Amino acid sequence: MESVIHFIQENIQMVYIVILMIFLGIEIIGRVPSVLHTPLMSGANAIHGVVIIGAIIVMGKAESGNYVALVLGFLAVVLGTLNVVGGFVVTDRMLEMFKKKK
Amino acid sequence: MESVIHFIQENIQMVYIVILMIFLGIEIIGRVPSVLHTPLMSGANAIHGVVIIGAIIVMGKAESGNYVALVLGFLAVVLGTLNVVGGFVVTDRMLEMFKKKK
Amino acid sequence: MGPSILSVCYIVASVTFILGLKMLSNPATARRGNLIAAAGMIIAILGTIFLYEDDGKRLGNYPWIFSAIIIGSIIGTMVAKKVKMTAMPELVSFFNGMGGACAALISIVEFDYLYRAHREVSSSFSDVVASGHYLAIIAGTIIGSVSFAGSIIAWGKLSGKFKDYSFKGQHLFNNLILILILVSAVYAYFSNTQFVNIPFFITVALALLYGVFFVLPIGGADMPVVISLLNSFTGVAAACGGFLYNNKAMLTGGILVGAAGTLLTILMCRAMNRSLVNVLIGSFGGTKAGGDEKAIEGNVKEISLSDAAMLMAYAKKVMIVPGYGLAVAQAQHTCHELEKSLDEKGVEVKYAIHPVAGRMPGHMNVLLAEADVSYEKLLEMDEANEEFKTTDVVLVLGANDVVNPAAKNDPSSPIYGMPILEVELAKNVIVNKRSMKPGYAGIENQLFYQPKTSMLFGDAKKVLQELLTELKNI
Amino acid sequence: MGPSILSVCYIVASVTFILGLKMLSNPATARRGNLIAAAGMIIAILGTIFLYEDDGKRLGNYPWIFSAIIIGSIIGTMVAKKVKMTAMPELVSFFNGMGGACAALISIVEFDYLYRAHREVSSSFSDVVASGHYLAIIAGTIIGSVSFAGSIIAWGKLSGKFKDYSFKGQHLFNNLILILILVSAVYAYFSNTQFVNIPFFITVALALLYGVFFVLPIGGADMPVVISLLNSFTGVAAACGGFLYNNKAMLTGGILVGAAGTLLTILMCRAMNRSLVNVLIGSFGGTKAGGDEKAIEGNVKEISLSDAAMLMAYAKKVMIVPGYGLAVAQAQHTCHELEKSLDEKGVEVKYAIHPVAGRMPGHMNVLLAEADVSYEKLLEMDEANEEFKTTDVVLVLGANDVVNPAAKNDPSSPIYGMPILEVELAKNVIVNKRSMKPGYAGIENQLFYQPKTSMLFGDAKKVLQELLTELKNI
Ligand SMILES: NC(=O)c1ccc[n+]([C@@H]2O[C@H](COP(=O)([O-])OP(=O)(O)OC[C@H]3O[C@@H](n4cnc5c(N)ncnc54)[C@H](OP(=O)(O)O)[C@@H]3O)[C@@H](O)[C@H]2O)c1
Ligand SMILES: NC(=O)c1ccc[n+]([C@@H]2O[C@H](COP(=O)([O-])OP(=O)(O)OC[C@H]3O[C@@H](n4cnc5c(N)ncnc54)[C@H](OP(=O)(O)O)[C@@H]3O)[C@@H](O)[C@H]2O)c1
Repeated sequence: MESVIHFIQENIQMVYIVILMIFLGIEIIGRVPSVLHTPLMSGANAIHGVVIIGAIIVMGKAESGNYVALVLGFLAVVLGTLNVVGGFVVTDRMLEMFKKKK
Repeated sequence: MESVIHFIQENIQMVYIVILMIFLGIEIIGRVPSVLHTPLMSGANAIHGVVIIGAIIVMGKAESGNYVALVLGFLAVVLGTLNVVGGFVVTDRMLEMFKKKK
Repeated sequence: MGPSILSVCYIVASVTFILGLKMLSNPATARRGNLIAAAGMIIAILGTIFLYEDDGKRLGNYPWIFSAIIIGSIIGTMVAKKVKMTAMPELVSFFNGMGGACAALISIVEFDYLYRAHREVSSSFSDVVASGHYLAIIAGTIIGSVSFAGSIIAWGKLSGKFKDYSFKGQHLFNNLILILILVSAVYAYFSNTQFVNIPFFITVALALLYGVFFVLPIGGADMPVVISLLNSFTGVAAACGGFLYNNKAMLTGGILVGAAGTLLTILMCRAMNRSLVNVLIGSFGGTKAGGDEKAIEGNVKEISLSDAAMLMAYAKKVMIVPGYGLAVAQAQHTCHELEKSLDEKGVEVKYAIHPVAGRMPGHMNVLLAEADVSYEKLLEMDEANEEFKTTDVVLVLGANDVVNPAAKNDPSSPIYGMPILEVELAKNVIVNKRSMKPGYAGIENQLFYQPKTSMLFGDAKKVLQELLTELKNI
Repeated sequence: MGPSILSVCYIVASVTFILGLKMLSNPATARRGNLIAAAGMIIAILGTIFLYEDDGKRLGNYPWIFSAIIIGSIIGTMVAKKVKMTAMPELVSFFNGMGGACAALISIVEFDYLYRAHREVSSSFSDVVASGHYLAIIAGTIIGSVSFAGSIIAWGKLSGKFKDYSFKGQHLFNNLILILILVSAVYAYFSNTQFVNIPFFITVALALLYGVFFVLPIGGADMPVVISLLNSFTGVAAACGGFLYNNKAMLTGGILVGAAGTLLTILMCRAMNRSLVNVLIGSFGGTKAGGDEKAIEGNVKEISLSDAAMLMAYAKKVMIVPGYGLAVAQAQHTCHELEKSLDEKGVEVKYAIHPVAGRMPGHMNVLLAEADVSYEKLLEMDEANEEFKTTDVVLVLGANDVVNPAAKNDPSSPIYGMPILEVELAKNVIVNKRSMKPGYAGIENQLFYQPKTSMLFGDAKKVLQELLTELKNI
């Protein structure tokens, strides 16, 4: 218990950011109509592709001899890009369906 | 410009908290019906009474010879308490009006 | 251990503020929301008193702290409990002013510490104080002072202590003060540490002045909007304190109120079909100046007291539309009497409540609740507009703008687009007011000229009393 | 200067994510919201590549980074552009799996660094690695792996590569794996630095296994819900990465998606009148087991193809209610043909779209858009329920639950309370399906037994083609 409280205090700002983001995440989509569930899911899917930043950092920091980091980092960047690019493109395609034609 | 960016980076977590709170503040009350405008204003008024924490700190840190801090601090705590206590009590009284009778 | 627990206390407080405010914006949970926020506040306060540590040193001066809190609590509770329902907005304004003053005082004390620490040596204040630190102090001082002075003026105006006051070029004057404040605040930062207190306190004085002149010219009816705006100012001032002490509860609570208060101000204006700028500059839609009022054709028909009483007594359903005039005349109790008397005669009586009837949001709810009118009898606008179709008599008591059909038919009207109570749907409309003068928006009302409508001139309270006697004689 | 600007880039990215998600939840702004979030993402990515510094050292390996990004972009764009509209949910699942794998890989590499740095000396891993750091790594690994494996299974199921697979006691088995994961994760932390890699990789393997067995037993129709849940898992995994690198963009983006995704999952379930637990355990309301289906009285009336064609040809207004069956039969194009043919005959034809018709939210919109049906012809549920009153013929094409009146009348029904398309308001109802078998919810439908209703049995595509030929002959 004590160590948990200590951990919270040490990372107090992070804890705040997490709590506030949780509230925001919930507030923001609270009123979404059901037709938009799929595009919203898809858009959110693209957003968590932000994990690619981590992959880029791993890749960029890898020393030339460290094959584990180089190979896995390379793979991670490819997969992360897939998530981001594919996610946004497919969401856009879906949403195209919902707009008024002509 | 440079110093602004520097300031932001140094207080990055604070900046995040501020931005997220702004979003939250706006999201949260976006759908309030007009009858509740007055109690909501009054409730928010009580919440900013949290400034009393600062007054308590000022008061509690004041050394016994420092009359400026003691007197102003004392005054600040009194006023802050007025804001908090009065604010919540008056809000409660208002809201009592809105509940179904019997 | 103490400071760690205190951090958790502050997190809890921040969360209760968010939750509380969220619940406050929904009628079903509003009261609980208020209590939750209050609970969080208590946790934050007690936590600060007992757990706060600065460089390992606890807070002292407990007797002072507790006596101040006790004094504040007693006065606050008493005032809040005693005040008349209709005087609540001015009370909110008063409490808001207290918060603003509190924020300003804190910053002043912190400034005083800095000043004392450095006044011995002669150097630029900017060399010894970090810009972020100074910014938090000076912003807290200025915003707190403006909020304090403005709120006190708003309070005075609403409780009839001060009158509207404006002079030509006041806007220019206000903007000038604002610029002077900024200049002297910056000047103070670059002053010599030995004399920095002079420009600092000039800044404080200017800020107080600005608060006064900012609120003075604004019409009394617009005070709720102004109070809401000052409320969000105080929120920002509290947040400055949060920066100063690196205190998350103050920071989050302050910013939350600052953001929500700003939005609420805008929503209030929107509910009255006005813009914020418009309220602050203080003219309604500019139509009055234009003078393009349409001549309204048609005659006004009066009705006698006895005829009005008769009409209502033999109706099946009567709907009362209360407005600002009812509040002015303090006729809510007499109105409730009338309702009971009709009820005894087997007439179904209800009230149609427009959201912005009166001079503050929820004014009518509060007013009628004070007179013990049962909550079930109050219909909201949409419900009421449904029920008018089956209503025999609508009695409009001192309301005007909220039943003005121009909001629906006349695109050139300043209130065009505002939802209204469509009383013309009923069979008969009786309108009570003292004259043919317009209401808040300053515009003519076509309703009074319609064949369905009959006017019953006179002070609302007097007319209602006379109606009551007539009814008893039937 | 670089890192400061990078912080600002990340703030901008976080704000665009919040705004983007907010705009995505409103039909009018959704598309713009998606683009805004994408713009923020690009800023964050470019900022990281060019401005990131660790102990004053910039990132290297640019050729690797750019080639990886280019490869990913090309494949991602191509796949996303080529895929058929109806295959979109599985594609989302696939991309989600990629994100999960990315999060897991990052954490694995970071673990590998720690392992290499300390494997020479023999001590407890917990002595050389802070608990917060390890927590971020192991949580990212586990959650990312579960999300990866689960998403791939969901993708495979939706695209028909895997079948549902479940065995008795699978729930127990799953919970067991879950416990094992936790145990081995904790065990790894307290292992000797020399062998810590063994329990760590066992944890990874178990997490992958859990992902597989978590999704395998869940019915194909419930996959959208599961994908949404895994989506929020990946969000949390990304947030772990944010902790690891103290990176605010990853943290905020990840948590935002984690929270919003969880709520979205719950909303999806609610739209189908089910609870999340219910979906994951995989039985509908438990009624099927109870077997208390009411015997439905009344006869089923069939209609011939020519009569049906005649009825529609001479109607003034026809409303088509598409459902899952239409999607299965891939009859959307033929349906559009029928609509045009009726249109030529002067019949007004519209589509009534139920929000959960089909097997994923928005399924029908996507399906009909693919067949180039004009958006104006699609009515949402509320509009449609208004229009049924003036409709002559409703043609129900492979829909069942969404037109089941039990949702309105029968409180014991598992779908009771779900809003439905009230087709009985129209003059005639023609229902096309292959048999009297129930739909997704597994319950009888009283609608088919009503005097207004006539059945037109057969595969939707075939029936529509035959109707078309009949129509041409009239
Ligand atoms: N609720 C809010 O938050 C708020 C805040 C600020 C402004 N407003 C605005 O205030 C207006 C409210 O509409 P409303 O219909 O309630 O009021 P109103 O339009 O201002 O009209 C009030 C009417 O009451 C009559 N009156 C005054 N004293 C009276 C008395 N003693 N006995 C009988 N009648 C009396 C006046 O006519 P005579 O002089 O002829 O008697 C006047 O026409 C709206 O325009 C709204 O936008 C609302
Ligand atoms: N939209 C979503 O997000 C989502 C996700 C998961 C679950 N659900 C659930 O799915 C249901 C959707 O309702 P619904 O009315 O669209 O579908 P449904 O209730 O599942 O009924 C589909 C009907 O189509 C018929 N059918 C199947 N293949 C056909 C073919 N080739 N030609 C003609 N008819 C065919 C079936 O009857 P025969 O076998 O007799 O032909 C079946 O009764 C709801 O219960 C909803 O809660 C929705």
